[in-house]
Amino acid sequence: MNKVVKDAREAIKGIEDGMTLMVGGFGLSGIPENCISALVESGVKDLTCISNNAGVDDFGLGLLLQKHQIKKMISSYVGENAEFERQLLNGELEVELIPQGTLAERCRAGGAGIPAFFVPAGFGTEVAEGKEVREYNGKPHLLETGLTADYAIVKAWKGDTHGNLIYRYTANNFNQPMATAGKITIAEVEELVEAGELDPMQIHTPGIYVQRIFKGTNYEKRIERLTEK
Amino acid sequence: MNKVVKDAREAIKGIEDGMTLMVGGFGLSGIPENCISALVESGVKDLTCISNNAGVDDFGLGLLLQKHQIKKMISSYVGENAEFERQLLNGELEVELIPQGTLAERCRAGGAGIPAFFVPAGFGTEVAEGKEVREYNGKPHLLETGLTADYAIVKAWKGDTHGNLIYRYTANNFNQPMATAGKITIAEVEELVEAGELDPMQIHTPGIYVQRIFKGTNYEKRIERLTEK
Amino acid sequence: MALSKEQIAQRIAQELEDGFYVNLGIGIPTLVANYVPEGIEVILQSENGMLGMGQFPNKGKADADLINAGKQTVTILPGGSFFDSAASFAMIRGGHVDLTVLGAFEVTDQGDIASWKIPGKMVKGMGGAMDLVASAKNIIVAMQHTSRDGQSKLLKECTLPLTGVKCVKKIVSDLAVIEITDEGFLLLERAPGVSIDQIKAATEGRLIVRGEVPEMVL
Amino acid sequence: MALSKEQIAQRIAQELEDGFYVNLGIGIPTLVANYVPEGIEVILQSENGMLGMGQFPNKGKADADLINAGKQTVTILPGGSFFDSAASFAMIRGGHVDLTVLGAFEVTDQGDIASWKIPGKMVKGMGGAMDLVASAKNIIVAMQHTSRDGQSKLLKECTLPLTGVKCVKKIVSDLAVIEITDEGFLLLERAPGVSIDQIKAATEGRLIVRGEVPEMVL
Repeated sequence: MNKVVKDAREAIKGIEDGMTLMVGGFGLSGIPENCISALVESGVKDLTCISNNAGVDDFGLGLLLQKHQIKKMISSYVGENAEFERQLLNGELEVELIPQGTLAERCRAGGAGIPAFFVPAGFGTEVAEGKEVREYNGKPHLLETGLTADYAIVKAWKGDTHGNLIYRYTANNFNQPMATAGKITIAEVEELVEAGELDPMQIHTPGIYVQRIFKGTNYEKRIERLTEK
Repeated sequence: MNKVVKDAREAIKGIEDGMTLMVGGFGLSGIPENCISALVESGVKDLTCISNNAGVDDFGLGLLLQKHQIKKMISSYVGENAEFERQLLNGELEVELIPQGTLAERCRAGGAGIPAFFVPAGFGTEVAEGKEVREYNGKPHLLETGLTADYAIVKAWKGDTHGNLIYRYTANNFNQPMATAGKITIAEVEELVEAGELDPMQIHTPGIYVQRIFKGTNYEKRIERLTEK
Repeated sequence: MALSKEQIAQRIAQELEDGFYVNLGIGIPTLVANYVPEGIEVILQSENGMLGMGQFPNKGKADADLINAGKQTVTILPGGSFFDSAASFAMIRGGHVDLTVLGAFEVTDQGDIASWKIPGKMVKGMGGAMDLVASAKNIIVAMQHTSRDGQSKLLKECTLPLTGVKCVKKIVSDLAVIEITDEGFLLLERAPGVSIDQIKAATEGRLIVRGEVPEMVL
Repeated sequence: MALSKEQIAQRIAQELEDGFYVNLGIGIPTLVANYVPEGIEVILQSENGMLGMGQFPNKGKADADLINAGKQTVTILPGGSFFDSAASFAMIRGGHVDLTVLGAFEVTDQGDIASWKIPGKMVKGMGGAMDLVASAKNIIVAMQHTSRDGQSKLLKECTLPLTGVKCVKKIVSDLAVIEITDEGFLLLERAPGVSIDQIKAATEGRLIVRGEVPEMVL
C-alpha cells in the first residue's frame, strides 16, 4: 500500500494531450507547484483544466498558459494575467465560467457518485442557459452535474505513504473536493510521513482517493496580495 | 458568541410535540445520551425521529420508544429491540426505511441547500417506488431529496463555546451530516473548552451549524456488541 | 453630502447583530469589518474556506496559506475554523450565513442584481457572487447610487448581465438606505444633507417615499 | 463436500489483490479478513466511517467509540482514517472501493440480489446494503447454494424483495464459484468432491458449464 513516487515527473506519467485535469488551489494558495512545473516541462498540450483560477502571468497555471498547453479553462474567476486575456480575445483559449460554489460541489459530487443535483445559484442568469429548472421550497433551482477528471492534481501540507492528506489553513480550498474526483489523483505534499504518523481523526482526504503521492521541493508559495497591518 | 447552555434540559427547550428531530449516532455509538434522557423526562411526544438506528430496549432511542414518545422513525436499520417490534406490529409506530448512504447524503444535502440529487441506490427495489428515475453513465438513478429537521441533536467528543465540534473515532457517523441540517442544532460534548483551544484545522463541524452546546455528564457509552481477541 | 466609501461601510455596520455570521464581499463590503459596533460580536466567513477571519497580519507575519476570498493575507481569530470550498459553499447555500454584503453595478426595484460582467470588457468570472446572492438569507448591497456620468444604478431592469434575481433585501448607497419591497425601492434614510428630490432624481426604478425620511446617523 | 463458512471465506480471500480497498459485510464476509493471502495488503472500509479497520481489540481494550458496521468493537490500523457517514458513502457511491463482499438470500442469473427482507418476518431495514450493491465496482456474494429445505437460492428471478438489480459479479457458495455473465451463471469451480450434477441440481437459474470445471484449491 505504498503510493509514494519519486517526484513530480514520475507522478504525472500518463497525462496525455487532450486530457482533463483538475488542479487544486485558490488563487496562488495551495496550488500543486511541483506538478505544474513538471507539466510545463513535459510539453503535454490541449489540456482542459478545471481550476477555480488560472494563475498569474508567471506562476501557477499561468506557466502552462504561456506555453499554450491549455485548450480550455473551467473556472469561476480568471484573467488575473495578461497572457490569459490575450489568448482568450484571440480565440486561442476557451473558457467556461461556473459559479464557485457550484464548481466546488460539482467536484465533490463527481467524487461521491452523484451525477446530478439541484442548486439555486445562477437561476435567471446566463449560467442557467440550457439547464433544467425546478422549483423547490418556492425557489427555482438549476440541475447541475457532477464532474470528474482524468487526473486530479492536489497540494497538501502533510501526507503519508497511504495517501492520507492534511491541508493547511485556507490552502485546503478546492484540493479536498478535487482529490475525490480524479480517475487518478496525484498529491504533492510538503511533509511526507509513514502510515500511522498522522492522527486518523484529522485526515482531510482519506488515502483511498489518492493513487500517487510525493514530497514536493522548493515551494515558493507566492503571495498574490500581501496585506499587512 | 457564547452558545453554551447549562445542561440537556435547557438545551432541548423549544422541542414540542409533533416535531421532527435528527438524532446522531450509529447503533449506540455516538448517541446524544444526555439529550435523549432529557427528552424522556420532558414527556414530549409524537416525535418523528430521523436516526440511522432506533436504539435497544433500554438505551438510546429505545428509551423514547418505551414511553411512546415517537410517532415515526426514519432510519436505515431498526428493530434491535422487542418494544420497537411490538409497536410496529401493533401499528403504534410508523417506520420509513432509507438506504444508509442515501440517508446520510440526504442529511448532508439538507444542510448544504441542495434540495434534490440523483443516486443509484435502491433502483429496481421498493425504495424506488414513486421516485423519478433518470439514467446517467448508463445506469439508472433515483431522485432523492434533502432532509432538514426542526432540531438536530448530536454528540461530539470535544466542543468549544463557539459550537465547533470534533468527533472521536467512529462516533462521528451521522452526527456530522445531521449537525448541518437542524433548524436548531444542539450539541452535547464530553469536553467543553474555550473558543481558540481547538485547532481550527481539525474542526469537523464548524460552529456556524451549532446553536446550543453543553457538557454532558455521566456518559454510559454502552457497547452493543463487545468483541475481543 | 454623499457618503464616502468608509461611511457606506459604517452605515452597513449598523445592520450587524450580535452573533451574526457575515460574508463580506470585496471592496466597500470589506471595510464593514472596521466599524463593527461596540458590544457586538460577528464572525466573518470567507468563502475560500474560513470562519472567524481576523485582521491583516502584523508586518512580516503574512502566510501564503492564509488568505481571504480577495486573495489578501489575513489572520484567523480564536474559535475560527478552516474547511474546503465545497464545505464553505454548503454553509452559504444552506442558508447558515446570516448576512451577505456585496457590491453591485446595478440593482433593480425587484431586487435583481448585476455585478459581475460588463459586455465588451474582459470577463473575469462570477467567482462566488452567484452562489452568495442565490442563497443568502439577507443581502445588503453597498454601491454608488449613480455612475460617474450621473446615470442611475437603481433601475427598473438591469442593463448588464444578471448575477441573481429577486435577492437583494437592502441597499446602502452614497445617497440613501433603501429597502427592496414588493412595491419597489422603499426609502428608509437619506445621507446627511441629501434631499429626497436628489434621491428621486438619482433613482430610475420605482421609489417609494413614505412620510418623513430621516437622515442617517453615523 | 460442501464448504464450511470458513472455507467460503477462504476461497473469497483468493480474489483479493494487493492494494484493494474492500468492504466486508456482516456474517461470512467478515471472516474473509482472516484469510488474506500472504504478501497481499488490503484495506478494509467499514461503512460507519473508517478505513483501515483492524482486528478485534485485546481483552479490556474495547472502546464504545470504535466499532464496525456490525456494531462490533474493533481497532484501526496504521494509515487508517475516520470520517462521517456521508463521507463514507460518498466513497462507496463514487466507486472508490475496489471490492464488496456481502451475503444474500437469493441471487439471479442476471446478478439481481435479495438480501434484506423476508415478508412476514420482522423488517429490520436495508442498512447500507442497497448503497453498496448499487455502487460497488465488483461485488462477490458469499452464500449457501440452497436453503435448509433444499430449495435453490441461485434463481431465474428473486422471490424476495430486491436489494439491487444486475449488480452481482461473482458468487462463492458452499458448492461452487460462479461468475454472472450475460448468459447466466458460469460455473468456474466446484467445491472439493462436489459434482457438476450436484451443482446443476442445486441451481434453478441458467447454469453454464464449459469444459472441465476444476475443483477449488483451498
